[in-house]
Amino acid sequence: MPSLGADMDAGTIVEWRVGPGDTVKRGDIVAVVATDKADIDVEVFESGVVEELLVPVGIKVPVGTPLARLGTLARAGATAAPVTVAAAAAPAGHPAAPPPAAPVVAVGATHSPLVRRLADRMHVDVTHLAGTGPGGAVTRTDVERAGARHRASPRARRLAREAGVDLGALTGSGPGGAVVGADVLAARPPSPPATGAPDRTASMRQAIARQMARSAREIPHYHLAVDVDMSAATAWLTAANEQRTVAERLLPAALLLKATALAAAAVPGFNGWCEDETYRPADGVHLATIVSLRGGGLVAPVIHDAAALSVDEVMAALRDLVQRARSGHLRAGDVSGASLTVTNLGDLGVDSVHGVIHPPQVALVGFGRAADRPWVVDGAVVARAVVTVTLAADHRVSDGMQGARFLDAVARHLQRPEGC
Amino acid sequence: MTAELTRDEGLRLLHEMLRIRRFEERCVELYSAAKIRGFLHLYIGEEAIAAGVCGSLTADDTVVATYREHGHALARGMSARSIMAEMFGKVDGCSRGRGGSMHLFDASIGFCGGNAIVGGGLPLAVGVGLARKLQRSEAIAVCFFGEGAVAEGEFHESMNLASLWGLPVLFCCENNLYAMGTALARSEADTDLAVKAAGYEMPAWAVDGMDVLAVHDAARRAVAVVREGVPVFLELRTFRFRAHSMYDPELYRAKAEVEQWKVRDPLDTFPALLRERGLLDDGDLDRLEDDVRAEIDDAVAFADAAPFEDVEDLTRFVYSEVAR
Amino acid sequence: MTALADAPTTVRCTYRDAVREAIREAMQRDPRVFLMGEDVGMYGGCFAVSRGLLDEFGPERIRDTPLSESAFVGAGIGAAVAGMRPIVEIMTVNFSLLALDQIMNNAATLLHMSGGQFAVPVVIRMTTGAGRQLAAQHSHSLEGWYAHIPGITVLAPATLEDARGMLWTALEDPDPVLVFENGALYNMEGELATDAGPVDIATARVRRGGTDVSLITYGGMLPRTLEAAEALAAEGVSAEVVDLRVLRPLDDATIIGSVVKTHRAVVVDEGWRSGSLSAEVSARITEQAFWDLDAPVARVCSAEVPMPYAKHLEEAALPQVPSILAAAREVLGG
Amino acid sequence: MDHRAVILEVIGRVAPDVELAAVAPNDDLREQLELDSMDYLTIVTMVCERTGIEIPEGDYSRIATLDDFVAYVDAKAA
Repeated sequence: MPSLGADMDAGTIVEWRVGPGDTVKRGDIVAVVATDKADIDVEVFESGVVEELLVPVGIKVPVGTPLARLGTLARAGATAAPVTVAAAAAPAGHPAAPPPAAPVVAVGATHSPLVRRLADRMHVDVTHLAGTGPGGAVTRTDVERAGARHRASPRARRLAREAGVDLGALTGSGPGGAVVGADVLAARPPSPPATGAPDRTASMRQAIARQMARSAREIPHYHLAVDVDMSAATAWLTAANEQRTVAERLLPAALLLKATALAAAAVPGFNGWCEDETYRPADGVHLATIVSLRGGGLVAPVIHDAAALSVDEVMAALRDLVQRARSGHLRAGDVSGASLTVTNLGDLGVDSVHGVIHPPQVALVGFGRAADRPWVVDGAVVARAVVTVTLAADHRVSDGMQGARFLDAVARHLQRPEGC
Repeated sequence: MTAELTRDEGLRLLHEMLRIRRFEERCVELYSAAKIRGFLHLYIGEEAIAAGVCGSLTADDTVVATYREHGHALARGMSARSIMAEMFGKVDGCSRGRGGSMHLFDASIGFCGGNAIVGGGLPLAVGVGLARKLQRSEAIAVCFFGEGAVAEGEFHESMNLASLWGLPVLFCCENNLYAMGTALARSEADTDLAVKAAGYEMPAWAVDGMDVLAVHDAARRAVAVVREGVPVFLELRTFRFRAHSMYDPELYRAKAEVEQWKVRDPLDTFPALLRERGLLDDGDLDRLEDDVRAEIDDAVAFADAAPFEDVEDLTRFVYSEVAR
Repeated sequence: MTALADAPTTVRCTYRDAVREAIREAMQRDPRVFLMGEDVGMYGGCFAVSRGLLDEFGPERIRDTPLSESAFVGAGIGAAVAGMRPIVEIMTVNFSLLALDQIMNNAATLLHMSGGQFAVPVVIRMTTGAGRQLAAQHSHSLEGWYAHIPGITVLAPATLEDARGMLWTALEDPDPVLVFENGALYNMEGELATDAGPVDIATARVRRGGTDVSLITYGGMLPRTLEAAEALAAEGVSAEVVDLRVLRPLDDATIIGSVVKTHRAVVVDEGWRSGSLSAEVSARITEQAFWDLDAPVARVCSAEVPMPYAKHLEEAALPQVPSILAAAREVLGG
Repeated sequence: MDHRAVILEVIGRVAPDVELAAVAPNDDLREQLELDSMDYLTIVTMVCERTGIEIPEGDYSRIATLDDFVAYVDAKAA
């Protein structure tokens, strides 16, 4: 069924000009089709012998439906492509869904004159107000509640919500007695609680979900892990903190980040971006570290050029980013440009993390909990604080061999913390 | 009155007309297969005009056409690829897939597009002529339009302005006797269009639009006059063998009348004339047909393979991309 | 005679003088620029804007046209496509309706339709507005229509500086620019800097600072809106006056910046209320500053009637200072 | 200086979502308030700044609960 016009998506054959056995050549008129506008001749673009008419007269079919089967002239009887190549995808005509039934609102049967007068004064439309009185009648309080809700400015509503002030309790100084911003500010308790938009985490959750789905879809992950004896690192940290004030105190996370940065700078293939199948190594190690927010949700602020920073500088950067993340003062620059991501769930008592890479990055390093585990030293089993370091990497960019060399570099740096 | 004709010139005109004819025929198939959508207006039957007129222009001239402009675009030098890709809505189309069949544009060859408002292009062409005059340039503006446009105010305003200011504009009226469904006699008090130009003191000639040599000869003479700053009106009498557009049951004209004009199909009469003068051997026509088929097959393949424009670019080119 | 040392830095002139000076300067600076329109040459311009230009620049560049708006506006567009920088004058917005097809379907559309190949660097000037008892067909205010069309820039110079400075910037713009000069402003007199030059055509301007209510307007309505602001000041209300200057693209930042500060907005627009430019401004305020509003956005527009001839009826139809004051008081909750 | 009030105020700043009145005095603070190592370090740092005392890492176990923390600070600041 040919498309015969801009707004045609189906047609009905009113007359076949040819039948099985007839020979047709290019340009012949083989049928007449009725469209909404008029009957139009249908020409054929192939030559051959008509073998079978697939659509009878009078049946409406969508554009692109094969109408007849044509045999080639030479071998009659052989099946050939249907007359008109049904190239057009059948237009996606979606059946009109029946409109959802409008919810039935029980409308107040009777309104006393008093209620009606009050409603007029408060600009309340009683006709479709759900009454709470006997038999659904609209009562005074129904009107007042509707009226009160009716007159407060959007700004007043926002300030009231933020300041935890009950709008109903205020008398308005705005137009028509509406409560306005000034009224709320005047009625606000002295110290308003921190503003936290509750729906922020929902939209954040969605954004993370989308990214993770894309990552799983596009990036062929491979996972490696290594256990690292942290006793040297822990000893080094304790000694280091003794010479530092509490404000400069180092957390293990700073050391883990620095070790990862040094490894990423040394072993190629884990620090950069992969877009349209081409890998672009980053010029410096811009380490994103996953920070959970107290109201729920995650952000990944970035420590730029981490490999070039001292452990103290990494700690200072980490402390600043986490504090600003949790107080909602991160800027766009803080969360962009990451070339490698580290997730450190040690705090929550998890042994190992098998993460999902954040596209378009090409690797993710995870640190589990540092906990005492049996560990063989000089043939004897002793207790040692051990951490499991995992690597999730993009097989389009690196392979297991390089992955192993990367984890080995991290382990070596953790075992010689003074070198970090 | 057939001028001296060389073999090369003859073959060039024949090749041009054949190219347009086969291109338009392929469009019919592609439209039926819904590869080409929207409105499609075919030039079959009028090829001699585009071939004849465009053949007498220089590179600096500007052409302003209408929505039935595949023939003019091809004759002016636009590639079959860029036109086909345009009708497939692809970004490699001459207008990045934004214009479609009715709005073909190519700044590099001064092809200032199809215009889907009847008569809408005439003031533009007058403006180009005005600019060339002010720039002391030899280049001219040529505008093509159907006899339907003669009923539009813009036609009369433009003809008057061009004549009043002596602008280098060539008005080519392709009189194919039917403005969509209305025969000329039912829309114009005086159906002799050339006479209308006299009202604006503008030289005008009626030409047999089915005779490519007559068109070519008339165009050459007219262009010479226009380059002197005297606008000319050419009434080119022709006939379109197919419907106004793809959705027109042609109830307004008798099939017999169409057949009567088909007898004078330039793609039959011109090859016969060339053979008569010994300028066309048997092999020539087949070779031209093969070349043309190859060019069109390539154009279709190119259009099929070409990508669509990225939706992110939707709002580009509403304003020029310059630092503001 | 002022001493040479402090040579006068400003000159007393009218809005009309400023527009003429802008055209003269453009024609001197760029040979591609020429002026075309009805009676712009011999007659010196229907509103005497182009008086004297024919003698200075000659008939080739100051071109009187026949009364063929579609043809000469279309020709201006064609000439722009072919490399010129025409200034096309349509006597009034009322006659521009005859050229609306060329402006909409060619000027505003060619660039996009041609995939970025054909830009149209044309400037089209026309007068607009009512107030001189010219009755319905000669008193339209249709800037809002044109501000609806993507592909063109729409300006409404309301001060001497803008009348003097917008034209050159518009001529340098590679895309079509429409300039609406309200007829009531031509005789407005004031001091203009002698070295006044090109101004931007992208931003609105706060003409009078204030904190309690934002009065947003453009073109011919600016003087009376400023007058209303003065009257409000006397009542202890600090009114801010925002002059849109550019009707497309609208300068959201300045509009919203003002409303977020004052929490109340009144839009003054000489167009008819339904589907007017004030409707668009109000919609944007509701979309972008909803949570900062202490009252619904008020609009003061022309009565929805064909402009009557009789003086008292015309004045009743047009936005006036009292109606602006009433709207301001309403949003202030007074 | 009321050290209990100082500590609670600091906790309120670092974990604004916490119901200060409902903090159990003798349950482990880190667990009860889901404080990770960075939050805990910030609390320790701010208490030190507010009260002028030093809390070495080694003493973390002696300030595990609110009561212990208050007693520790009272002793150190005395």
